[in-house]
Amino acid sequence: MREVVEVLENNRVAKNVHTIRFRWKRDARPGQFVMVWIPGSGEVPLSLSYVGDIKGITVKVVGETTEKIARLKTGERFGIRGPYGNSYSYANKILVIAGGTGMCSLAPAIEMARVNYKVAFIKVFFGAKSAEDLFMLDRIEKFADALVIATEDGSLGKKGLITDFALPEIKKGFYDIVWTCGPEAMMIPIVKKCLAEGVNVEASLERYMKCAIGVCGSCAIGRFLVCKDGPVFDTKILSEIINGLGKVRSPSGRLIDYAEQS
Amino acid sequence: MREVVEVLENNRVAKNVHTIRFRWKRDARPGQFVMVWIPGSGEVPLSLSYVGDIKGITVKVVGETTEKIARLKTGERFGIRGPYGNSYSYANKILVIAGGTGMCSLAPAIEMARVNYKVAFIKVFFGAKSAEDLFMLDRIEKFADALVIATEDGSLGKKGLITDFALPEIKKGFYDIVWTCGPEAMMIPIVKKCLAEGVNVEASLERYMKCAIGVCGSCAIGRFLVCKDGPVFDTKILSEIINGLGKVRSPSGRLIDYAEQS
Amino acid sequence: MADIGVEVCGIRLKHPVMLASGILGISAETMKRAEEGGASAVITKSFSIEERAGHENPTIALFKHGILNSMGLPNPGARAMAKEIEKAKKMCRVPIIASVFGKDADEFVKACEIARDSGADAVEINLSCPHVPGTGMELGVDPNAVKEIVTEVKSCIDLPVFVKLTPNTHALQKIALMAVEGGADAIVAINTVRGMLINPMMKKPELSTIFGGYSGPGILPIGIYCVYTIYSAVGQSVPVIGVGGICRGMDAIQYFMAGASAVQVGSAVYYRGYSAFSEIANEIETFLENEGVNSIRDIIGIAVR
Amino acid sequence: MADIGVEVCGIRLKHPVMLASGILGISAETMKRAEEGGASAVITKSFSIEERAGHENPTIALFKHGILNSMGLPNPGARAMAKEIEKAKKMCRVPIIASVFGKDADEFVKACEIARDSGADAVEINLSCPHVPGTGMELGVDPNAVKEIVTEVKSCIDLPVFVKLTPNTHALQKIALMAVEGGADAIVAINTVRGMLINPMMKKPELSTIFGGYSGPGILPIGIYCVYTIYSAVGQSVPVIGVGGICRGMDAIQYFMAGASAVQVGSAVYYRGYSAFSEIANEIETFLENEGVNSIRDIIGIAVR
Ligand SMILES: Cc1cc2nc3c(=O)[nH]c(=O)nc-3n(C[C@H](O)[C@H](O)[C@H](O)COP(=O)(O)OP(=O)(O)OC[C@H]3O[C@@H](n4cnc5c(N)ncnc54)[C@H](O)[C@@H]3O)c2cc1C
Ligand SMILES: Cc1cc2nc3c(=O)[nH]c(=O)nc-3n(C[C@H](O)[C@H](O)[C@H](O)COP(=O)(O)OP(=O)(O)OC[C@H]3O[C@@H](n4cnc5c(N)ncnc54)[C@H](O)[C@@H]3O)c2cc1C
Ligand SMILES: Cc1cc2nc3c(=O)[nH]c(=O)nc-3n(C[C@H](O)[C@H](O)[C@H](O)COP(=O)(O)O)c2cc1C
Ligand SMILES: Cc1cc2nc3c(=O)[nH]c(=O)nc-3n(C[C@H](O)[C@H](O)[C@H](O)COP(=O)(O)O)c2cc1C
Ligand code: FES
Ligand code: FES
Repeated sequence: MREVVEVLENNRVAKNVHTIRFRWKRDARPGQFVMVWIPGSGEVPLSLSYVGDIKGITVKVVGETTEKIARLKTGERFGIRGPYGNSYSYANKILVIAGGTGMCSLAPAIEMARVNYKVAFIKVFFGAKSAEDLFMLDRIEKFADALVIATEDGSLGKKGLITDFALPEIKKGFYDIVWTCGPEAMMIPIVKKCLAEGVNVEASLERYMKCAIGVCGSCAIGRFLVCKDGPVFDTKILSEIINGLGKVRSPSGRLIDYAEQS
Repeated sequence: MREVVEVLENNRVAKNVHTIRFRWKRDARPGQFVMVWIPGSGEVPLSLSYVGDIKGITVKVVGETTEKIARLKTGERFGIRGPYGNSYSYANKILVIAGGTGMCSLAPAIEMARVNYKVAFIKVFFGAKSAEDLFMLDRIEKFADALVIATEDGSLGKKGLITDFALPEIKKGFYDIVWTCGPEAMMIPIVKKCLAEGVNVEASLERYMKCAIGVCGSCAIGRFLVCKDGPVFDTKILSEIINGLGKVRSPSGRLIDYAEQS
Repeated sequence: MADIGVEVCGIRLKHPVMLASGILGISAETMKRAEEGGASAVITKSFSIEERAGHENPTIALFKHGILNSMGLPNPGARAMAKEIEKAKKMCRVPIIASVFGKDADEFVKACEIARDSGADAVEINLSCPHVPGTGMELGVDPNAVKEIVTEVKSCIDLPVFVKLTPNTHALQKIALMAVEGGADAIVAINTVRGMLINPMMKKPELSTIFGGYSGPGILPIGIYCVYTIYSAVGQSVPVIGVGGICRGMDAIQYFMAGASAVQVGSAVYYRGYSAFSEIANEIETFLENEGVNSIRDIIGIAVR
Repeated sequence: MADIGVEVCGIRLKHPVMLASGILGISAETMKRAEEGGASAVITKSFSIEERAGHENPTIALFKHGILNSMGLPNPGARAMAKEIEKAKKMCRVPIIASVFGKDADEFVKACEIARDSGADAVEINLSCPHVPGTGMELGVDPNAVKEIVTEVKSCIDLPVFVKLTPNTHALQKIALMAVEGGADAIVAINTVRGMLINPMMKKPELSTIFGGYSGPGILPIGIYCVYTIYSAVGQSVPVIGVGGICRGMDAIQYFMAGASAVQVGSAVYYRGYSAFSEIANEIETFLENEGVNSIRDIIGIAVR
């Protein structure tokens, strides 16, 4: 039986992106996700963007269910199960590269790195199409040592793809680990660079999910299941599956190009 | 799933009466019973005659299943579930009146009264048809302050029914509680006398049992279920059901005379 | 205050949690005990015209997710049970519903007549016991037999007739429809699910009859499905009474939302004790109050409409 | 050392614990993963000629005693699955068994032919999925349809044919016999049990399809009963493969003692992780050794003979 939680607040944090806060007594770590159920619409995986007593999800409207979630009002309910999956590893110097809603799972990790793990240095690269797509900038500035913003239209921060600016940062020696979450097209060059440079990397991947408990195979990448073995994959696994990145499974299980999926 | 235990030893303790010892890691109290399963023969309720780590049952052969149980050899197995039911209450001065295999559940209670509860005085009346039907005399002598034996044929102890000698002992004032277990024809006058004299009494009753978990109703006496509310009934309940004693249910649930049942 | 009173076939119940057949209902006094535990109605142990000893022990096997039983419909016979019902009618304030079985329509009718004469408020036709050859589900999976038996019973007695069905079939909708065509006043589902356990150490089935009927918490989703599927078939024409695996108020709520108008509780007596009925009823009431639902009637079938 | 090797329809398995269909078996790599987890054979996800997206989420509901799913037989189509099987045959050392379904004999045959051409070691005919209209158990509860489909498949391919049956019927023995008449080389039982859960707070069924199939520990006694009843009907003519609720070695042992020659494990992957297969196999071996049983063959059906 799914648990049911009540919306405490719903804040629009960027264009078509809403953060929904709710009380939910479950231990969770940054990187983990939940299955959010809106009866009549569907059930979708969403990262926890807040992992304290008052949890949060931050959702971008891309279809019917995410739209319903984004429109939830205070006091309204939704079904939830989880948290599922694993989380990021902490190290002394962390480089974070986020694209769009990839920040949803990275923001609480950044917060925890500073507050709980008291790591030495966190630098964040955060890219999106445009200024209106960026969110949680205050939160990131508060916990990170440095924040580099890039937008494709140049409306905020540097102009260009975030990879243009972040990739050069990846060099053996300085960072103990690189965390990345975002579109696969963004993550592939980052992971490749890290593997090439011998820098520790963790990438959080998204795949079509049905069961979220590691049985149905819907989210399989190679021999790994994103819901169970991931969503955060480490250097070793990434080096094994790097050639499988960019391909996802449609709901039928057929492999299609990542870009094809919506 | 039933647990399965192995016979450590099987000792004939009286004519057609055997004590089977086995290791069984369950907490149990004197008065409680178990359901003993011999595949192919049946499953029957038997009191625990030993309640320590090495438990024991003491069984009188009266039919197919009890015969199979009595013949179990060291190393052989049987199925067991329980322990079920309640147990005797301890008080400072205890009068025990046992008839035949009624001693099975009383013996460990006597032992515990002395060893664990360190009660002040325990007097035991133990009756049977004949000397060869008596058992555990050493054990009772060890823990009781006094033991009165009666046999119908006079082959050991006094000659006569145990009630002939025990009933006069029941008088308001000296004993804090009377425990009795044995044939119902023996217990009825004892309970009646106790009720009349205002002496606390606990009687352990036997009824045909099927489920032993309080659902099937097979063991019902009035509104009570022997397996769940008993087998030991206290003064209050006994005063309520005293007129129902002497009647038992056949396997169909029909009320028949106690004597009719076998 | 949420209203948890229900009316089933004209029988008013102070709340929807009845005692299921086969549990406690062997005598007037044990029925009274169920009433004291809060049951809003009592279904008797199923009985036949003639006395039956039932199957040999062991007739119960317990496991983590429920209970298996193969009692084998032991009962002292209709006349003895009729006396208990008469007595129960004097002792209890809740309705007493007589559960009956037989090997054919004729036996059902005779047992029902005895039940009626004893003063029972309704009869429940057991077409669903899974472990007795020649009766129960052996009849209950044949839609024509179901219709015939119900028709005969209805033509002979004027009490409300509940028909209790088995989940062990693929024809449940058809069977329910035939029961309604025969004149059933309510459908009761589910009886136990056929099941079997083996004791590996003894290399033998845990029940003397090899298999038996599975009840208790592990069958909850099966019962809810069956109630839903019957409710979908018979619509609002007759009430559906849900039974199977109900241990908590939330379990009962699921049955209501699947279409049940009332519920019965059996195995929970083992899991929660004799006050299971009032506890479950209280939990139902609390849920309705917290949810701001005025009456239990407002949630019947709400999840499947 | 107890011998836990088995042979099913000429296929040698190092132990009797296979991966059940629908769990992991979506790609060569995940099949390999099951092999690494110890599965002695792998049944693929069931596939049809054409691609199917399956049902909408939510397709899973978890509860205390098991899992409900209504995946809806999603699969990328026979040709895509054939590629995975080809690849799996290269990557894995364990037999790969293709599970197929269709809406009629013709579709079954075509899917089986594609499976055969891909190098599958056997096919498993899914006549038992409980939540997809027009296939699965809708066909599988009709003994004639079962016989026809199996006959057709057998006449077209020369691989061993497993026939997977549903517990949701009262005609299981008949259905199994007809499958054997049709030429089935093994009977697999059970697929999931129809079940339903409702979320009281949301007043909605927990699955998008309202009801689904119940798997996991709570269905163990149902599966054991079905294997027993099939074994009683088909005797030693074909092996019965037991599946349903197996989480521990002792659960599997019960299936063997009820008549199963091998077992499949699905939901235990959720309960115990991907090494469930080798763990269960080890527990079986330990049990046999402790009991002084030389070979698993010595306990098949031992409790019901
Ligand atoms: C582990 C994980 C964490 C995620 N975290 C977030 C997050 O924090 N914030 C956020 O906005 N989004 C997140 N997503 C993506 C989010 O799940 C999809 O945007 C959402 O499922 C879209 O559903 P829809 O019904 O609105 O759109 P639809 O119109 O149904 O689909 C649009 C696209 O969304 C994706 N999608 C749809 N259903 C699923 C599904 N069941 N599983 C995976 N992808 C699906 C597919 O690419 C699909 O093409 C995450 C996905 C995963 C796998
Ligand atoms: C709570 C309780 C504790 C008991 N403790 C002991 C004990 O410690 N030692 C001992 O020797 N006996 C004890 N008995 C009695 C014992 O259960 C019966 O002697 C035994 O069941 C006989 O079984 P059978 O198959 O050998 O005989 P059968 O030939 O089957 O029956 C003989 C008689 O035994 C009784 N009986 C049979 N089956 C049952 C049953 N399932 N439940 C109750 N009575 C039954 C009936 O009176 C029957 O007429 C106890 C009974 C109960 C209810
Ligand atoms: C010990 C026992 C005896 C039963 N006897 C009967 C019976 O006589 N007649 C009947 O219709 N159902 C009988 N049942 C079935 C119950 O009435 C009920 O349908 C089933 O147990 C499912 O409900 P539960 O999970 O609440 O127990 C019996 C069940 C048990 C456990
Ligand atoms: C998520 C899921 C998907 C399944 N898909 C299939 C399938 O495609 N084909 C099939 O024959 N059985 C399928 N099944 C049924 C299993 O193979 C198995 O028969 C059932 O789950 C009982 O076994 P278990 O309790 O070990 O899981 C599926 C089960 C689950 C839980
Ligand atoms: S979503 Fe089912 S295995 Fe990951
Ligand atoms: S033996 Fe079943 S209620 Fe006591």
